Formats: sequence, C-alpha cells, structure tokens
Amino acid sequence: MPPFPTVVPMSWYLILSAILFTLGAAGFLLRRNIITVFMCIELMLNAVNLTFVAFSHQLKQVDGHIFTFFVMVVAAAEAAVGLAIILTVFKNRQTLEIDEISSMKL
Amino acid sequence: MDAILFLTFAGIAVACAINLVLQTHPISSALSLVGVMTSLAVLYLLLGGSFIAAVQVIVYAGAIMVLFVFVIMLLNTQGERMLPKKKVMPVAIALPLLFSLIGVIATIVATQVPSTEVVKFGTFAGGDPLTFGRAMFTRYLLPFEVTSVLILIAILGAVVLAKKEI
Amino acid sequence: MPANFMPTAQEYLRFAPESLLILVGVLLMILEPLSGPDGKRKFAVISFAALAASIGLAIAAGMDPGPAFSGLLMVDGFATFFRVLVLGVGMFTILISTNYLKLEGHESGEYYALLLFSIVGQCLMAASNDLIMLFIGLECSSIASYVLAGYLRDDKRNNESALKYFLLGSFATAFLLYGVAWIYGTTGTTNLSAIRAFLMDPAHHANMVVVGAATALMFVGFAFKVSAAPFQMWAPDVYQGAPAPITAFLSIGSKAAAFAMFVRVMMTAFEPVKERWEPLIWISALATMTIGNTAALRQSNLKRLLAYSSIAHAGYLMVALTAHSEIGTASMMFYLTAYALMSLGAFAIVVYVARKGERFVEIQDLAGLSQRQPLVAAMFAIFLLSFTGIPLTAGFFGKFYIFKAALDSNLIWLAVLGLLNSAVAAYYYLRLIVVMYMQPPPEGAEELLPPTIGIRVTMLVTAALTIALGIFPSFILDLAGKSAVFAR
Amino acid sequence: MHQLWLIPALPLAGFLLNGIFGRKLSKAAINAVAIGSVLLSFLWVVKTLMGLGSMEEVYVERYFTWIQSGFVNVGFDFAVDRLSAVMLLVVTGIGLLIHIYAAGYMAHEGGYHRFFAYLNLFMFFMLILVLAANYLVLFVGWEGVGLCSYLLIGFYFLKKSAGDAGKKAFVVNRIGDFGFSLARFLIMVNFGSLDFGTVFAKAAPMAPEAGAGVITLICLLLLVGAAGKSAQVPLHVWLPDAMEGPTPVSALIHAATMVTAGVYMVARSAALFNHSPIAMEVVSYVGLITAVMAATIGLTQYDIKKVFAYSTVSQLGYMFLALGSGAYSAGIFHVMTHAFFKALLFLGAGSVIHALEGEQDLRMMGGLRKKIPVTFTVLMCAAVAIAGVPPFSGYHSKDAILLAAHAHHPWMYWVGVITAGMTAFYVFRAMFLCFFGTYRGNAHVHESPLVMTAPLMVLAALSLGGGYLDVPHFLEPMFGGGHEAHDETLVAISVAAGALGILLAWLFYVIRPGLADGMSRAFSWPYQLFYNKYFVDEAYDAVIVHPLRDGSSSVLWKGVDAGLIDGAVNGAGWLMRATGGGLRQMQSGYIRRYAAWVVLGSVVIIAVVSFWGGAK
Amino acid sequence: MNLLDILLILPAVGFLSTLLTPKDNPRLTRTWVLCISIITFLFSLLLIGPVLASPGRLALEGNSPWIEYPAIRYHVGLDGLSLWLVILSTFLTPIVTIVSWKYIQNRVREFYAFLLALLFGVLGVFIAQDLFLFFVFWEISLVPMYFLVGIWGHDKRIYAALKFFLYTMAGSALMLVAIIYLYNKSGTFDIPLLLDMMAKGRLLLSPTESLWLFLAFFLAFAIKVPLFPLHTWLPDAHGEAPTAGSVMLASVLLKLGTYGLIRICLPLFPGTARANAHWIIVLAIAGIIYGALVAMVQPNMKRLVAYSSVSHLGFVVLGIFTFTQVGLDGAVYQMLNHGISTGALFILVGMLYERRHSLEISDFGGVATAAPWLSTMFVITTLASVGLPLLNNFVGEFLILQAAVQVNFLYAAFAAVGVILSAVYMLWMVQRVFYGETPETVKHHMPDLSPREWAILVPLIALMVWMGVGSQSFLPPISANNAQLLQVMKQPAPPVTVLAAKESVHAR
Repeated sequence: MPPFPTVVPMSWYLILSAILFTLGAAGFLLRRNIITVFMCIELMLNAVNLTFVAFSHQLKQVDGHIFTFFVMVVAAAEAAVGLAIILTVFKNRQTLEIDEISSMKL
Repeated sequence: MDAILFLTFAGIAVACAINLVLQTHPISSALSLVGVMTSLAVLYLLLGGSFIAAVQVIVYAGAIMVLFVFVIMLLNTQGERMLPKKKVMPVAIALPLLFSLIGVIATIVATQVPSTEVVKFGTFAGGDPLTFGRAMFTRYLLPFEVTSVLILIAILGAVVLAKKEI
Repeated sequence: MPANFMPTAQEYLRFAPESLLILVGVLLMILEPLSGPDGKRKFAVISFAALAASIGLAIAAGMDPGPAFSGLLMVDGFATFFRVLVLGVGMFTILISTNYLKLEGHESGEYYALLLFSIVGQCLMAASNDLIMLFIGLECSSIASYVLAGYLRDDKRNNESALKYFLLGSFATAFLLYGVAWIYGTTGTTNLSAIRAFLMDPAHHANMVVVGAATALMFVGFAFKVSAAPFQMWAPDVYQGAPAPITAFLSIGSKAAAFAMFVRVMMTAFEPVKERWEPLIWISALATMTIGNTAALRQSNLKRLLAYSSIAHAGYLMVALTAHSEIGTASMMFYLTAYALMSLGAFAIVVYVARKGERFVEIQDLAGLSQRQPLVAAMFAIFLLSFTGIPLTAGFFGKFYIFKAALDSNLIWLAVLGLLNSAVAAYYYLRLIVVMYMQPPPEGAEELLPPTIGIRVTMLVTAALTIALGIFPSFILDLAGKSAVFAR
Repeated sequence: MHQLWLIPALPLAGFLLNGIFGRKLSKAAINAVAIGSVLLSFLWVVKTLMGLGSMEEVYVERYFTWIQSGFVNVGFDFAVDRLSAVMLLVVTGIGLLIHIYAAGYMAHEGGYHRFFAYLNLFMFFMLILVLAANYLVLFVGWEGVGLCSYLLIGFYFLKKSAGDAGKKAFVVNRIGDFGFSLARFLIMVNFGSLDFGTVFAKAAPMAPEAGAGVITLICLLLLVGAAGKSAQVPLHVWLPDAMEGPTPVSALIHAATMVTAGVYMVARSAALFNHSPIAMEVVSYVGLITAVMAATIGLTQYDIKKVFAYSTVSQLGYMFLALGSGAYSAGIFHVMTHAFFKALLFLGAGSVIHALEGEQDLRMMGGLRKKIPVTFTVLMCAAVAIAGVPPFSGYHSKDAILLAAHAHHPWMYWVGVITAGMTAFYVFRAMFLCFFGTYRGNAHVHESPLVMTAPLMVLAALSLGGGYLDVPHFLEPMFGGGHEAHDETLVAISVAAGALGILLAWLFYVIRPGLADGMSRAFSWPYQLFYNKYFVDEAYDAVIVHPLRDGSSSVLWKGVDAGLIDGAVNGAGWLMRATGGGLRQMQSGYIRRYAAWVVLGSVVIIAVVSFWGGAK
Repeated sequence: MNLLDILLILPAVGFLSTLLTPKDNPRLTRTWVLCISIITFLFSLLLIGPVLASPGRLALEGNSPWIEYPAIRYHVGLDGLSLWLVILSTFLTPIVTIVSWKYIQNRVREFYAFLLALLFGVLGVFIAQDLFLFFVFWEISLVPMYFLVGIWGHDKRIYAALKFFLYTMAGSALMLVAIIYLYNKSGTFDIPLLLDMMAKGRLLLSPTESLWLFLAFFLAFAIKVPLFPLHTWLPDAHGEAPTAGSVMLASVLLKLGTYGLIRICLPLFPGTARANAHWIIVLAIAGIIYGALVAMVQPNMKRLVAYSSVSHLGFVVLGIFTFTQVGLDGAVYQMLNHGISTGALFILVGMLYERRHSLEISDFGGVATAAPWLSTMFVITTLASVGLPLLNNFVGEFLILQAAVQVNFLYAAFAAVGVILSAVYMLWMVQRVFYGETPETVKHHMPDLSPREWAILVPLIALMVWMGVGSQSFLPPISANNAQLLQVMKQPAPPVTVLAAKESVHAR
C-alpha cells in the first residue's frame, strides 16, 4: 500500500482526460441516437480542454486557457449548426436512428 | 487535500461520462454530460483556471447544454429501442478498439510524462480574468475577432437550415 | 506582455482579403431580407466581385510578405498562392451555382454569404502560422461547408451528406485538437515556427515520443480533411449527397486549403521529426491512390465516381508530400492548380448534365453526349484526358512533376506504383469517354438545352487553362517554386 | 556487250502486254505477242551464243547494285558459260515449241490471255534463273518459276483440287527454298560474296572436307533446295499433283525445264559439292531412291499424265544419281535429252487427251493407233527414247549416267539398271494401253490440228537424234573429264533391261490382257503400296499438316492466346475490379463504422509513429 | 522556323481547320483533308535532300527551350532513320483519306480530325530528339487511335479500343519513370546530349540501373511492336478498327515501338542490350513462328493479317538485336516494307469488306472470277508479304536473316521457318477467298476496282516493286545511320571470315 499522495501528479490529469476522450469515442461508436452521438463529441472536446488547462498549469501560461476558450466557442457554434442539421434530418426522415442515415454507400 | 478533491471530482466526471455512454435515452445522457462538465469546472479551478472554470459552467453547462435539452424536447424522441436488425457496430469490435486507444495514450502518458510534474493548488494563478483578458485582446486579438465570424456562420447556418419557408 | 500589441496598418493590409469578404458577407446578410424573390441574382454578382477584389488584395498583400497579428498569420508566397487559388475556386463555384440555385428555387443571400465565410476560413488556413489560428480558420470553413452540404434542406441526400460530414468532421477535429493539446503541452507553444525551433533543439529529444503521438493525432485530423486513407470514407458519401456546385467547392477549395495547412504544419513544424511520419505518409499515399482508383472502377454514379477520383488525386498529392522537398511542395501546388481547373470544368459539366433535382447523375446519362452537345462532350473529354494524365494537358505535367519529385527523393517504388495506378485510373476515365462518344444517345431522351452562360464560361476558361498549362506549365510552376520555399 | 538482259526482258514484255491488255486483245494478237516474244528471245540467245563463240571463260554482264548493306553487296548480274548456254537453248527452244503447241491446245479454253501471260512470265523467270551470275539472282528466278508453276497449276482455279495442288507445289517448294536460302546465307558469311565466280574461286584451293564441315552443311542445304524444286524424295509429293495444270504446262514446267532447275543448280555449285564427299554421297542416294520409288509407282498408275509425271520424278532421280556420282555433264546431258522426250511424251499425251475430249484414264483408251496416227508415231519415238533403246537420245544420256554410277558404286549401277527396265515397262504399258487393243472409251476421237502436231514432230526428231549432240564433251572444260571407259558389257546389260521391260509390257497388255490384273492380285501388298504412292501424302497429312493446323488452332490460338495471355491480361483487370469491390466494403455508409475506422487508424498510427517511428 | 516545324504544324493546322469545316458538307471536309495531307506528303519529300546531304548525322535540327524546369527542350531532328518513316506516314495519310472516302459516312469531321491528329503525333515521335518530347508525342499518338477504333470500329470496338489504350498506358507509365530517372542522373532529356555524356563517361549507370532502365523502355516498346507474348491487343485492335485505322496502326503505329528500340534502347544501354539480346531474340523468333501459326487458323481476314504482322515485326526485332550493320539495315528497311505491304493488305481486305460486308473468310470464294483486277492486286500484295524476290519484303527478310546467320545459324534456321509458314497462311487465304466456284452471295456484290481504288492501289504496288528492285534508292541513308549507331555501341560486328564462321557453325 503506497503512501497516499498529498499532491496530484500531472499524469493523473492527463490520464483522466484520456479516459474521458475514449469514453466520448466509445459513445460515438456505441450509441445509435444522433443527439447522444453529438453529445459524445462534446465530451471529447471537454477532455481536450482538460488537457489544455492541465498543460497550461504545468507551463505556467495562460495560452492553454485561451485555446480552451476558443474550443468552447467553436463547440457552441458547432452545437447550433449541428442541432439545426439534426433537425432537418429528423424533419425529412422522422428518425434519429443514426444507422438509418445510410442511403448512400459503396 | 488536492488529491482528495481531484479523485472525488475525477470520479464523478468518469462516472457521469460512463453513464452518458450507457444511458439509452438522450435526456439522461445530456444530464450526465452536464455532470461531467461541472466536475471538470472544479478541476479547472484546481488547475488555477478560475476564469475558464466560470466559462465552463456558464457557457458550456449552461448555454450549450440547454440548447441540447431544448432540441431533445422539441423532437421528443424516445430512447433507442433494441431493434432486431443486424448490428452495425458490434461491441466485440468497438471495445477492443477503445481499450487499445486508451491503452496507447495511457502508456505514453505513464512512460513519458515525468512524475516530478505535480499539480498543487495555488501554484499557478495565471488563469485569472485579468491575465486572460490581456492575452485575449493583445496576442489573440485576431482569433477573437474571427470567432465572431464563426458565431455569425453558426447563426446564419441555423437560419438557413431551420427557417420556415417564406 | 508584448509592447506592440496594437496591429499596424501593414498587418491589417495582410488581413485585407479576409476582412473584405467578411464585410461583404455581412452586407449580403443585410441585403437578403431587403430584396424580393427576383432580386436574388445581384448576390451572385456582388460576391463574385468581392472575390475578384480580394484576389487583388491577396496579391497586393503578397507583395510585401511578413507576419501579422503577433505572428499568428504568415502572409508569404505560399499563403498568397493558396489564397488566390481558393478565391479563384470560389469565383468559379459561384459561376456554377447561380443557375443551379435558380433551378432548385433556393437562390438566396445566405448561400453566398456562407460561401464567402467558408472561403475566409480557407484563406486563414492557408495563411495562419499558429495552431490556434489554424484551428479557427479550419472551423470557419468546415462549419460553413456543413451547412452548405445540407443547403437544400428538403433533399434527403443533402441532409444525409451534411449529417455525415458534420458528425465525422467534428469527430476528426476532436482528434486534431487532442494532438494540438499534446504539442502545446510538450513544446509550450502553438506557433509553428516556435515548434520547429523547439524540435530542432537536440536538448528535447526526450519528448520525441510524445511529439510523435501528437503528430499522429494531428495527422488523423489533416488526413481526414484531405480525405486520405484510412480516413477517406466520408468523402464519397458527402460528395455524392451535397449539391453539385458544393461538391465541386468541397472537393477542390476545401481540399486545397486543407493541403495548404497540412503542408504548412508538416513542413514547417514537424520537418525535424520527418523520419517519424515519412513512412506513414508513404503508406497513406499509396493506400489512398489505390482505394480511390480501384473503387472508382465500380461506380455508376457520376458524382460518386468523381469523388473517388478526387480521393485518388489526394493520393497523388500525398506522394508529393512524401517527397517532403521544396520541389515536392511546388509540384503539389502545381498539381492542385491543375486539379482545381479540371475538376471545376468537370463538375460544371456534371451540374449541366444533372439538370433540375440532379436527376441525371448516372454515367449512362452521358450516353451519346457527343452528338447531343458536341462542345460539352469535347470539353469533358479534355478534362478526362487531363485527369488521366495525357500530355498537352495540365494533368500530365501535374503527375510528371509529382513523380519527378518523388524520384528526386528516391521514392522509386512509390513512383512506379503511382504511375501504374494512373494506368488503372485511365480505365474509368476512358469509360466515360466511351459512353459519351461511342454509345448512341438513349431513345427518347429529353433534349439538352445548350449550357447557360455561367457553365459555358467555366467550361471554356478551365479547358483553355488546362490546355495552356499543358503546353506552358512553367508560369505556374515557377510561382509555386518561389512560394514553396516559404513552407519549410 | 551482248545485252543479255534482252533474253528475259522479251518474255517479260510479252507478259506485261498480255497481262494488262490481254482481255481486250484477239487470240491472234495474243499468240503473236506470246509466241513472238519467246521466238525473239530464242533468236537472241542463238545470236548471243554465236557472238560469244567457244566460251572458254565465263562472260558476265553487270547491271546495277541490287542490295548493298554492310558486307553484303549483291549486284543484279547475268553471266553465260557453257552450262547456261545449254540450258538457254533447251529452255528457249522447248519453250518456243510448247508455246506454239499451246496456241492450239488452249484454243477453246477460257482465260486464254492469262494463260499465255503466265507462260511468258515463266519464261522470264526461268531465263533469269539460267542467266544468273550469283546465287541471289538465281534465287529470283528460282522463286519466280515456283510462283508461275503455282499460278499455272492453279490455272483452272474453279476446281478446288487445282487450287490445292498449286498451293501444295508452292509450299513444298518453299521448304526447298528454306534450305536454299540458308545455304545462301552461309555462303555469304563464309565466302563474303554470292557471285559464282568469287565463291568458286575462293572454294577451289580449299581441301575437300573429310568430316561434316561448313561446306558440307552448305551443300546439304543446297540439296534440300534442289530436292524441293526437282521433286526428289522426300519432297517429291507436289509434282504428280501438279498435273492438275494444263498439259502444255506439265510439259514445259513440270517435265522439260523448271523441275530440272535443281539439277542445274547443283551442277552450278559443282565447285562446292566437289569439296564435300558426304554431300555427294547423299545426293547420289537421294537420286537413286527417288528413281526407284517413282518408277515403282509409275508401274501402277492409270492416269496417263500421272504415269509420265512419276516417270519424270524417276528420271530426275537419275540425274541426281549422275550428279552424286560426279558426272555433272552426264546429268546435264540427261536434262537435255529428257527435256526432249519427256516434253514430247506430255505433249503427245496432251494431244491424246485433246483427241478424247479430256479423257485421261488409260483404261478408257486403247486402239487409238489407227485413229490418231501422227500422235501415235511421235509418242512411239519418245517411248523408245526414254526406254533407252539405242541409238536414240535416251540411250546415250542414260548410259552415261549408269556408267558413272558404276564407277561410283557398282551396286548403284545394278539398281539403276532395274529401274531402267521398269521405266521401259511402264512407258510401253502406257503406250499399249493407249494405242493397242480395242477402244474402251466412247468419245468422238479426232486428230489434233497441225499447230499442235508440228511441234511434236520437231520434238520427235530431237528425241531420236538428240543423243548425238555431245553435251558431255562440250561441258568437259567446266566439270573435268567425267568419262569412264565405255564398258560394252554394262551398256549391253542396261539395254537388255530396257528391252526386257518392253517385252513384258507387250506380254501383259497386248498378248495377254488381264495377266496384269492377275499379277496385281498376286502381289497385292506391294501393288497397293505402289498404287498408293507409298502413302507418303497420307503420312504427311497425318504427321505434319493436321497436327500443325489443329495444334495452332486449339492450342496456340484458343489456348495460349485467348486462354493464357488474354486470360492474364483480363485477369489483371478483374483483380483490380475485385480489389475495388473489396475496398468499397469500407464504404458501408454507416457513420459509426466510419468512426470505427478513424479510431482504428489513429490507434495504429499513434502506436507506430510514437514508438517505432524513432527506430530509424 | 525550319522545315521540321512546318512539318509538324501542317497536320496540326489541318486538325484544327478540319474541325472548323461545315458539319453538313462531308465532301468538302474530305477534299480539304485530302489537300492538307497531300501537301504534307509533298512537303515531307523536301526533307530527303538535306538528309542525303549529311549521312549519319542529324540533318535539319530544331532546338529551342520549351520548359525551364526541368530543362525540357523542343529538340527535333531528322536523320536517315527517321526520314523514311516520316515519309511513310505522310504518304499513307492521303491514301487512307481516299480509302475512307466512302467507308466513313457518319461523323466525318471528327474522323478526319483524329486522322490528322494521329499523323501529328507519329511525326512528332519520329523527329523528337528529346526524351520528354518523345514521350509527349508517344502519348499523343495514342489518343486519336483510341477514338478511331472506338467510334468507327466494328462490333467489339470498345473492348478493343480500351485494351489497346490500357496496354500501351501500362507500358508507357514505366517508360516515364525511366525517363525521369535518367534525367535525375544526367540532368537532361536530350538524346544526343545523353549519348555524348555517355561517350565522355560523364554519365555512368551501374549495371543494375541500366538493366532496369532498359527493361522499362523495352517493355513500353515491346508492347507497341508488339513482341510475343505482349501482342494480344493487336488482333483485337486490328480486327475491330475501321480500314483506315488498321492501316495506320499496322503501318505506322507499330513502327513506333521498333523505332524506339533503335533510337533509345540500343544507343543508351548498349551493354545491357547486348547482354539481354539472347532472350529477346528468342522471343522475336517465337513471335515469328507463333504469329504465323496462329494466323494460319484465323477465320477472319483482318485478324489473319494482324497475326501476320506479329510474325513480320518479329523479324524486325530479330534484325535489330543482331547488332550488325546488315541486321539493322534490314530491320529498318523491313519496317518500311511492312508498312507498305501490310497497309496494302488491310486496304484490300477493307475493299472486300465494303463489297461483302463481312471479314469472315468463309463468306467469300471465287472472287477472282467476279473481280479479276482486285484479285490480281491482292495476289501481288500477298506475294510481296510472303517475301517473293523483286518485291519489297524480300530485301528486308534477306538482310535480317543474313545477319541472323552471322550471329548464330540456329536463329536464322528457326526464323526462316516463318518464311515457309507465311506462304502457307497467305496462300491458303487467297485460295479460299479468290479461287473456287463463285457463290451467289459474292457474285452480285463484287464489282471490280473503281477508279478511286485504282488510285489507291497503283502507288502502293508500284512502291512494292520499286522497293524490291531499287533498294539502293532507300538504303544508303539508313545504313549511314546504323553505321553511326554501331559506332556508338562500340562493338565490331562478328567477323565474316571463313575461319570465324567455321567456329560459329561448329560452336553450335
């Protein structure tokens, strides 16, 4: 039983972000509801943000935060457009089943 | 103290994330995503990102997720029902992939990031609004301006796609 | 705290092309509600003029190269070349679009505004020297193109194309960002030149594994954007589903911009660790060519066939990147120009043949075109021969320079396999010629009206340029050669 | 200058005139052109020979360089020496007579002008062959006469058999030419020239080859050529079929002149053959075998022309025997006499056929002695000549040959004698079957017109008295004295053999008709063998022709070409399409699968780049 | 602006102007094209003088920069090797123009435009002195033929056209690699310059390098020749192409391959060429016999002639790879002969097709009675093609086989078998088509030669005789060039003395 650490190693944050990132990917691969899938992307972005913030703490810079900020803005924009697209899809097909959006193939 | 906070909220974040993936109904996924975001905000604080933490809660957990929930309500979709049709993405393929992904990244982190690097609350306060604002409006002026275009595009796109025929 | 945080006039000038487009875009948004249903034509004219003007501005900006906005932008020959390229592509896209939109009854200011904004993003991708700027530019162009891909929102194919493009695009972007994050963490900067400097420094060899991982993650993002194997799957579906003019825009403009940032990042930032990614791109290039060409053999849908062929061409371009030499970059720029010309022409003809609702996009719909519209058929034949790489067309010199660059860097096998690939490609291009020239027109086919002015201009101009570049390639090549030196 | 070129040029002119304008010309005009041109060239030959006098050395005329490249330098040159002088006279003389005869014989045939055009063309090439001063020009004539024989055999091209025969002749000759050409190339390489003069001069000082050297090879290849042209075993198969052509053609080309080209060529190359004992042996063997084989076949044939055809083959065998025994002059001598009586035989046969309105089967003849006396008489002259009855022409030449053979190998002499007996037998068999007994046919028989009989008479005279033109002596300076002691006993024996043959024929077909059938039944096995020409044709068909044709069709064309090579080519195409088909499966259209690909790709790439990438 | 530029410009202008002629007046188009092509032909005759004046060297050079990077020059030149091939091409163009006068009735403009484009391409190949330029024209010559076959061909035309195009593409792809590689080694595409550098030792290729380069070039040319076993595109292309197409294909396009061998493979890689001569010669001889045998059993006249081309071109390759003056002269001369006689054969077959609308031998018979002059011409051409003395092919075959004997007696022995077989298949076809009874189907569809057809055939027949008898009026410039080439290859031809020959014979 190793002694309980009082400070957190950098790597723990990174591992955490890795886990979240992978979970996002997992959701993308496993969920069939388009909106959920989209949310998983957001989760991945969050994971990335965590990495940025952690690194900027390590580097004692603010740039990481800035980047995070921009990611958030982009996420917002994507959310707006993405949800609009999902709306049109739903309007035309009455479904959010991602696997049914596969008329064009091969 | 750091460790406990980190572990707690990291735990919550992971738990919510897992829940997000496991839930079949989008609304519950959305809620768990909110959970992830808020707990991440705490971690940001631990990392000295006071401003970004605030933004995380307000913009992300607040605005964006609300938008999500709104749309989900609008479409009032049911949860994914278990359809008999063939599995497009067998779990048997997905899981090994994901584990190898996390595995690879984790190995790199574990082997490459020196363990001397530690995070201690308060050792870095560069994330306060002042510094942030300075940087944003000097070095990063241009991207900041361009993001306005980005938002414009988003609005325009939403209008184009969602407006009723005139 | 940087002292000179107030940008100088010069720096604004270097950002002038984008600013102009942004302003005009906003203008269009304002005009849109003010103009009646019949006043839509002026949007095309305005935005066309705007693009033309900003080409002028881009060249003017290119006259005195240098950084702008504290090194976030790097307006050099390379940037200028690609700016002009994407702006030009934008102009032709508008020429193709107008009549198409009229037929579909969706002519509106937003369309052009989005087009302009997307082009802004592409220009930024070409000009940015910092990962943040790069990212923003990329998102500008992507988000706008997501919308454009789904522009005809009542068309199922449009929706699907948009959704796929959007979901997969963001997914890939996440990977890209993750890579950026790692790079930032390792090097402490997002400025490409700074990253290069960091990597050059032998003191940092400890971090090389992390850098490698970051490079890989970013490669995923880039490869996705240029639709290189194994991340090319989205392209055929999206290209097939999107409105034909947008397909042209995506498969030419976006691709060119994506290649611009790809080259910029790889050659500027990661050049020091090239021995890590060179074999990677070697394989990816070969795979891309092979997938594109062989899969195209089996296509019956014109747009999808062109999509696969554009994947194959991405493969050739990757060959040039594999050469990672100045001549390689130059040849890639030349090839992109040639590719832009011939694809624009080809898509113009596709738009023309498809007609309202894109009902005629099967290869068989071309049957007997040489009798029904001899001029169009002849032009199409020229473009196809250029795709095939027959001499006296731009496509031939494109291939020639690329494979010469590859051989210069001793990539003999890549060159041989690539050329054999182009022999395979010949098959499906010739098949189109066969259908046009050697098969009779179908019974009772509704007759084809002669092409509208926009289509005709595009067709003729691009054809003329294709031939011109096929006979006197030096002009563009010299330009490319001069510009290539900056991306190092 | 004696303008030798005029000799062939005149017939050529005739050919062109008749060939191009013949359709519009009247028969008289055509005759005038055809016969006139030959007559003129005959006269020109005579004049030239007069002018040349004794011809101690070769007289050469050089016209122009034909082919010049590297060390190859071939001129288009003509030359005359005693050998070619003899041949010139024979060719033009006999040719003239046959032209005249043909004017009568072909009078009622279609394609009149075509016939005479071909005939003139033949004269042209034959004269080139004889006049040639080097092997290549010789080859021109050589191929040319082959071509004409092809055209003339196939003259009645509506009949399939005629076409086949013509093709057969050409192809078999081609096989001969194959040998001849190779020989020519070897000569060129080894002597650096094709000029007879140069080559023989270079060859003269060389020692005769003990083993099989290059010269032997050359000579054997030359022999292949000669065998093809002169219908020697095993290339004799074409000549009997060649009888499909009009009779004057058989007389001129397939009896008197062309078929003797082989003999002429070998004699011409004596200087080489003398250096290769082995080759000489082979020549004599080939000659002997041919003589015997053909004679035995001749015993059993019923088609009058076939009989004479095989007799021709057999006589040619004699000539080769002579050459092989070193008695070139004797060989040439026999060429001449044979030209006389064999031409006469054929023309006579033609006159018979003409009289019987095309009937050629001996069994449908008989008792024509009274009906067509002139023909009968002249044919008799020819018969006695060929049978070697002294003092007629055949007797002289054949004896010369047999004596030479005896000097060479005594046993060859005996075989030759037996053959002589058979010769006499089958010739007189034909005569008796045709002219004696009672007429078995039912045609309205009539004597041929003077235009046909006149040449016959001339030839008759020649066949009777021709033996006294002492060709051997004339040729001595060229081939050295090949003259052995004139051994009376040997001569007597051969004459006796001839006489015996005649008597047997008389017994079988006049005294006791039907005895022949008895004999044939008694010796049915050899009879069948002879009657079916030793089944040579069948053997060739079975062993060469069919395998070649079927093999190329089913194996090479359908198998290798369509199956193997195209299979590989199309296979490559198919492979590409298959690859495409496989890779397309990536494009399942399912977003989540695409995402899976992305993840997979990134995992692999990260691993590779970060860990193995540094390895380099 | 020297003569060669004009030579290239004439067909190019013709090509464009033909496209501009009115669509509804084919007669005008035909006449115009005929004028252009005759002018080009007459013009090309002007080139003879200068070439004869400077034997063995490039007469009439044109050399101006085209592309700065990589240094590609528009370098054209004419020497004894190119001269007759150029004239052959320009001579045949008016001929096939007349040939197609009636045969081509739809899309006349395009047809003649492509014809002139083809002429442009092949002329370019024959006079290019710069590897890159050579390649450019090489590819250009491909496209019009593709259209000629694909649009105006018979039933399986599309398959044939694609096969033809892809076969050649595959070969030329490798050739391009080789060309670029050579440039990277030497820094120039200029053939004379390359030769000079090699002579001076400033361009050294390792054995492996030169082997691969040689093979790359050789494959491209061998496909074009076509050398067994790469020949299978030929019967299809020939069988399906319209008469004019077959003629140009057989008479001119196939020569591009053999020309390339002599112009590029031999001088640039002498050592490698010698080292590999043996198997190449074996392939050539295999082609000679194989082509003949397969031709023998073809039921279709055009395919028969096509396979006979395989056989004849085998002779050419054999001659080339003897590396002797005689062999090379023979080879080049045989290229011309084959151009004339096989071209004439295709034309005659085309005439039969125009009458009977069939190419199957079995559909014919007894044509000789119906159309005697047509038959006569056909027989003469046939005899030329089987190599009868005093007709053109004989001279070529004689020289080639002579050279073969010089190298190795067995080569000649086997190759000569092809001569026998040629007689077999040709005469067999003649017999089946022209002799025998005339069936009704033929009798009424067999008019004899029309004046137009006389005009086509007479010059060809005349040439056959002239080239057969007066070879001296053609050979000297060729010989001079080949002597030059052998000089470059720096190897004395095998000696021709009795002793050496004895050895060579015993050596077997």
